[in-house]
Amino acid sequence: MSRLFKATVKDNSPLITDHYLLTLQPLEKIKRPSPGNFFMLSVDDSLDPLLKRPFSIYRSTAGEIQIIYRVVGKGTTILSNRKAGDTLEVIGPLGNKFPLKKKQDNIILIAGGLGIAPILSLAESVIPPAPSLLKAGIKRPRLKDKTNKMMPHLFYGARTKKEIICMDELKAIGIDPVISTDDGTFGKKGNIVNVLKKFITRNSSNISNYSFYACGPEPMLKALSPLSAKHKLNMHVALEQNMACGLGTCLGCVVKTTKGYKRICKEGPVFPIEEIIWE
Amino acid sequence: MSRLFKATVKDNSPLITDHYLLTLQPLEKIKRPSPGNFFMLSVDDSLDPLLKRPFSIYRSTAGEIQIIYRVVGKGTTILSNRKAGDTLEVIGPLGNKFPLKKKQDNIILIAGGLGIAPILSLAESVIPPAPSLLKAGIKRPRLKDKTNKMMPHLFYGARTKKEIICMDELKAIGIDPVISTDDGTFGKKGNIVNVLKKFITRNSSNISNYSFYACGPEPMLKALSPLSAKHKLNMHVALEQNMACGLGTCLGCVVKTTKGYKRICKEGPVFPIEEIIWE
Amino acid sequence: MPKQNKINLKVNLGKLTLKNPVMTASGTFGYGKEFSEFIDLNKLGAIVVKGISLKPMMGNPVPRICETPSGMLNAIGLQNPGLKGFIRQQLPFLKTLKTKIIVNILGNSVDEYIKLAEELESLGIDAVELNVSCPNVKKGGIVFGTEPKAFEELISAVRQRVKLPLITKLSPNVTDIKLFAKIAEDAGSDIISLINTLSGMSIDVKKRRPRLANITGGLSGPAIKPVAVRMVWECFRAVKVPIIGMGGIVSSEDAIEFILAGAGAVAVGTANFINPKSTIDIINGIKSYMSSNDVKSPKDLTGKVKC
Amino acid sequence: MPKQNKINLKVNLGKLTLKNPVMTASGTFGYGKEFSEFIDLNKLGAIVVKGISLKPMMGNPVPRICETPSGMLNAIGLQNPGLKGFIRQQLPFLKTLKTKIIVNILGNSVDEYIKLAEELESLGIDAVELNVSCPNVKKGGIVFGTEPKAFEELISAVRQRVKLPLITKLSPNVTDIKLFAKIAEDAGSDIISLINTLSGMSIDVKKRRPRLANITGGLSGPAIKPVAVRMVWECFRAVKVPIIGMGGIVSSEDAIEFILAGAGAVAVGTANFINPKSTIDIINGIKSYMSSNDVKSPKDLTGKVKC
Ligand SMILES: Cc1cc2nc3c(=O)[nH]c(=O)nc-3n(C[C@H](O)[C@H](O)[C@H](O)COP(=O)(O)OP(=O)(O)OC[C@H]3O[C@@H](n4cnc5c(N)ncnc54)[C@H](O)[C@@H]3O)c2cc1C
Ligand SMILES: Cc1cc2nc3c(=O)[nH]c(=O)nc-3n(C[C@H](O)[C@H](O)[C@H](O)COP(=O)(O)OP(=O)(O)OC[C@H]3O[C@@H](n4cnc5c(N)ncnc54)[C@H](O)[C@@H]3O)c2cc1C
Ligand SMILES: Cc1cc2nc3c(=O)[nH]c(=O)nc-3n(C[C@H](O)[C@H](O)[C@H](O)COP(=O)(O)O)c2cc1C
Ligand SMILES: Cc1cc2nc3c(=O)[nH]c(=O)nc-3n(C[C@H](O)[C@H](O)[C@H](O)COP(=O)(O)O)c2cc1C
Ligand code: FES
Ligand code: FES
Repeated sequence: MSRLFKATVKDNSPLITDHYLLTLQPLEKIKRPSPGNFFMLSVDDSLDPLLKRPFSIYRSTAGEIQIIYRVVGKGTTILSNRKAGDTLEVIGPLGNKFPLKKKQDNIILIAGGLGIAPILSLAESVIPPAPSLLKAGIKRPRLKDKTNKMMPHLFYGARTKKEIICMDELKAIGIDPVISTDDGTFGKKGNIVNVLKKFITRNSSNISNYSFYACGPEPMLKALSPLSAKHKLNMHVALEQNMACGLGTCLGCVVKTTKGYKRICKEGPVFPIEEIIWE
Repeated sequence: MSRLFKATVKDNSPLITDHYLLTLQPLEKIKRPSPGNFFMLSVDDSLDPLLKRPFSIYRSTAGEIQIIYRVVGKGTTILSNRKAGDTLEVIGPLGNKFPLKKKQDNIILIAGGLGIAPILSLAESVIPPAPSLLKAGIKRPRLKDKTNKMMPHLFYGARTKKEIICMDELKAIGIDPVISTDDGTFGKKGNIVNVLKKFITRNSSNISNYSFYACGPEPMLKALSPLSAKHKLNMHVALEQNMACGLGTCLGCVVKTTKGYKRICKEGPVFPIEEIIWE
Repeated sequence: MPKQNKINLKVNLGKLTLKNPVMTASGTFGYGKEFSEFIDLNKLGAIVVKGISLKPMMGNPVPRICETPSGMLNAIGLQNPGLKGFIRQQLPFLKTLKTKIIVNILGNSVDEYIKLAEELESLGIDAVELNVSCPNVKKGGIVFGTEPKAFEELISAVRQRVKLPLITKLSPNVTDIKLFAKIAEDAGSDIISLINTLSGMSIDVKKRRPRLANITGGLSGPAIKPVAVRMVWECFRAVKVPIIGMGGIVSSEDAIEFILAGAGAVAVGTANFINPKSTIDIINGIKSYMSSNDVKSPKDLTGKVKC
Repeated sequence: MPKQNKINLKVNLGKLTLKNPVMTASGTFGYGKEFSEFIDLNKLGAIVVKGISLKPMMGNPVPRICETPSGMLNAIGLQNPGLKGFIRQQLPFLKTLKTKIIVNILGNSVDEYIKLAEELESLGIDAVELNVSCPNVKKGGIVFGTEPKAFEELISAVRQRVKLPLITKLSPNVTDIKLFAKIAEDAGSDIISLINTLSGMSIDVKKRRPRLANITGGLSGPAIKPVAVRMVWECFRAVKVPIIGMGGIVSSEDAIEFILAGAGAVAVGTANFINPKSTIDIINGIKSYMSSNDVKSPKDLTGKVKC
């Protein structure tokens, strides 16, 4: 079970504008990824682009891994042109995972944009998807904690209605997210952090029973920081940074923490929010 | 009719090991290529490989151009992976063409290896392919000289039997080539120039009635040079050299001639053999 | 919606005014003619022609070029028809164009440069570019471009004899490019252009021979862009004369990168080989960048990288 | 059929003997551990670890890396746990390996280099590599690597204090690399290694900011290979000490290119990030090249490019 392997593209379809769902079939048995983990993908064999690109695991079953990606530059453009049957080189699963408490009472998930992918992966790991989804052939990832009975709350922010994804998948596990869009085309208008803020204020009495997990653009995570500090939340966030190796050797992907620079690809990508020193 | 155009890959199939026949459909009307001309092809959009690659026209009909190429390096490897429906950027037709005399009596064609592609293109331009070939949907290129009655002789050298290509196409235009292979697996064993040498000796009396056209690896062309000089042959050869622009501007592709350096992409690729100063 | 019509692409490089900041890099555009079938040459900011010497030069044996990762090596050896040949064969066509014509010149001695510059000035050429940095020819430019004293003397001497805008093209094969930029400025160069090619080499491991007959050659193309941008940025902070930036530009983003680093104009080189329409695509790309970012003049971008 | 078993990959770099000519480039292989899941570290010619300073160094803010055409820029800022941290955290693991361990060292003064070298020698390290050429940190190595006098003093001083093989890593950001190679040789360096990264810069045109927090960074990867090969070739003809060649090696052909140019051994850098098995693939590729070309020892290829 080497973490360096080749995988065949099974499917690579647009979800919404510029967003694709990539399904890969590893050509060998791989290590089982956990929510929060990521993979480094070669988009092709050329020397330009040179480096592999990091993508969070969205979903994984025995023989497949799925990622959701957005076309933002050269590498993701080439990736979006890869067709079923093509072979890619992959390293992973890499990084740490979202730490779930043994006895998980109340889970609050916060996703911004594509951050929904790892967040959904986390949600599915704590709640079994509904039978309808299972029927569709999508296997539920292993349940981490059998004692878990609570439904996670999900706060999900997107730029606009059209960029809201994964709603069917959320439904399948019974999650009805609170949604906000920057332009108000769906759900509440504005920042999802403000929506969350109200929730926290309403529930401030028992907020220490909740565990928070967030993934999204840096400004969102940064905005969560004072909120978390104020209410002493138990919050973990998944970070991103330019990566060369994904293995902890280039020291390119660090984040400043209260304990010095840490490598997002190795000690992360998931960190307790109170450790992060935002720049 | 710009000489810079995009073309769709209609077909890209292996002919024999490492040799492919590429059929392109230009997305716009292009200038009609002549035998001897070549095209510069982008094998993909990446910056590596950076430059376009030159390939001789093998055959062209109204809506299509065909080239035969051998996989020798990075660019041709990528090209061999392009699939029907892919789009490539092309510049051409470029360069000069094989000069046919107005009243063409006796044509001797000499091809080495892949040199058969432009040589066949030249042959087809002087003889109409047989109806069987026409039936198969392959249009005969325009006949340059209606007075031509003679069948060209073809001397065709290859490394080994398996690398002999285009035999059906030659048959279709009624050419029965004299063949030699380096390893003797087909036809005469040894160098095609030696075979030609005997032919010339046998026909030395009326050799000035013949026009010779040769295309193949440099050692073959070089070997033709003293032969041509000795018998004062009327011989033209098509040359190759690393090319960056194909337009005559980089001065990268020159050949030393009795009249100084000439650009193979502009004044060539076809030159009277007596002009070339071999290095 | 930003209004496209407010945009003015004109740039002033000291005394040299260009209708837009995109020119061609010497040696990659021939003498212009070959590109006229693909683009309207009059739309270019300027055409910088292949380097001209007093006497014709044969150039190097082949192979003269080879490809490298995201780049290419060349050792053309400065093949050119000489000043007279240029005047006879190329100038008449160039004179018909409505864009600035800049001639890249090279010599084996200060005198040769002076003769070339004087003659070209008298012919109404818009500017000359001193090629002191071409790494291909052992004599010729190389000594001037990497040796501060010879470099200073050359520029001063030419400056004293001609009034036309004088561009000095810097070699990147030096420890401190700022030093040469400052010398060029002090010696009276109106403009500096950079970078010329980086000296490089490639070996065919099958044949165990250099891929170029000349053994070494000049590296150009996207591979060198980070080095070029860094040098433009360093020079911008070291001198006041305008800078023509080049080295690996293939897109309008690349061109803007150079402008933000400090270039008043840019030159497109190797990209012309890949796509003969590159220059025009880049001009259009700059225009739409300016339009969507509400930039009125390229000079509002020059050196504006926020560090 | 050539016989594979006649081949011996062993190379002698002066006093330093390696089981094969493929080592890792400092800063691209961490301290080895992370790669042990992908390759058998004992198969490597040598492991050169990330640069170590006397005191721990924090390194630069992010972004520290960005990609460029066929290359990457880095400005890690020499982050490292310091000598003590290295000895405590990394050395025990390295000591278990059956390959040569080389430590890349850097300091702010000649004394720091001396202390590092002496301590490492006493710990049984196989060689030290003087990092005098890292272009990332304003103080530190940079002055030594591009200033002949400081360069000479540093090497001489360290040489006088240690017996272990001393490697000097040259900066390519100089006008004349041969000059530095000769100084290193004369000052007692047993081996020279080259090239370190080329100084470069990249700008995000949307944000109008440098892509690296440090503004400039070091360019590595295939893009720089032609410059690196040229420099190795120049140095091979200028000095007698063995050369470790590096810069853009991703395949065995690349490695052989450096060897033909004059390298006695090669180091693989950026390629480790792309494919953590690169080093082993390259060793195997060299082996089969030697086998099919009937080459008995890598030294029979060193400098054997036919010019
Ligand atoms: C741990 C981790 C998990 C990720 N998961 C996903 C995912 O599930 N889906 C997804 O679409 N993207 C994800 N990303 C971001 C993704 O890696 C980048 O979008 C991708 O590398 C861009 O490649 P490109 O060549 O298309 O863009 P480039 O041309 O390289 O750059 C385009 C833009 O993307 C930015 N960018 C480049 N690399 C990164 C990076 N590593 N992180 C963030 N921004 C970057 C650049 O700064 C630039 O603005 C993740 C990144 C990390 C570090
Ligand atoms: C006018 C002209 C017409 C040509 N017609 C054909 C054709 O019809 N079919 C065909 O298969 N090939 C043809 N070639 C050769 C073809 O261009 C090269 O094989 C191709 O460019 C190699 O690209 P690559 O990236 O695969 O190889 P690279 O990795 O670039 O090089 C691999 C090998 O090919 C050699 N090579 C590279 N470029 C050329 C070149 N321009 N000419 C000759 N050798 C080269 C290199 O020296 C090297 O040994 C022609 C070349 C020219 C100049
Ligand atoms: C084939 C070729 C020929 C060149 N000839 C010259 C020349 O004659 N004079 C000169 O100053 N620069 C010459 N150059 C350098 C270019 O003008 C330019 O400085 C360099 O190529 C970097 O730009 P690029 O990466 O966009 O090509 C030449 C470059 C190439 C590739
Ligand atoms: C991320 C990174 C970190 C590096 N750190 C060091 C270092 O600490 N010391 C050093 O001498 N060189 C360092 N280098 C330079 C490499 O050792 C090597 O000289 C250079 O990258 C060229 O080789 P390459 O193209 O194979 O990467 C570093 C390079 C990279 C890419
Ligand atoms: S990406 Fe290299 S250390 Fe994290
Ligand atoms: S390929 Fe550029 S001049 Fe011929």
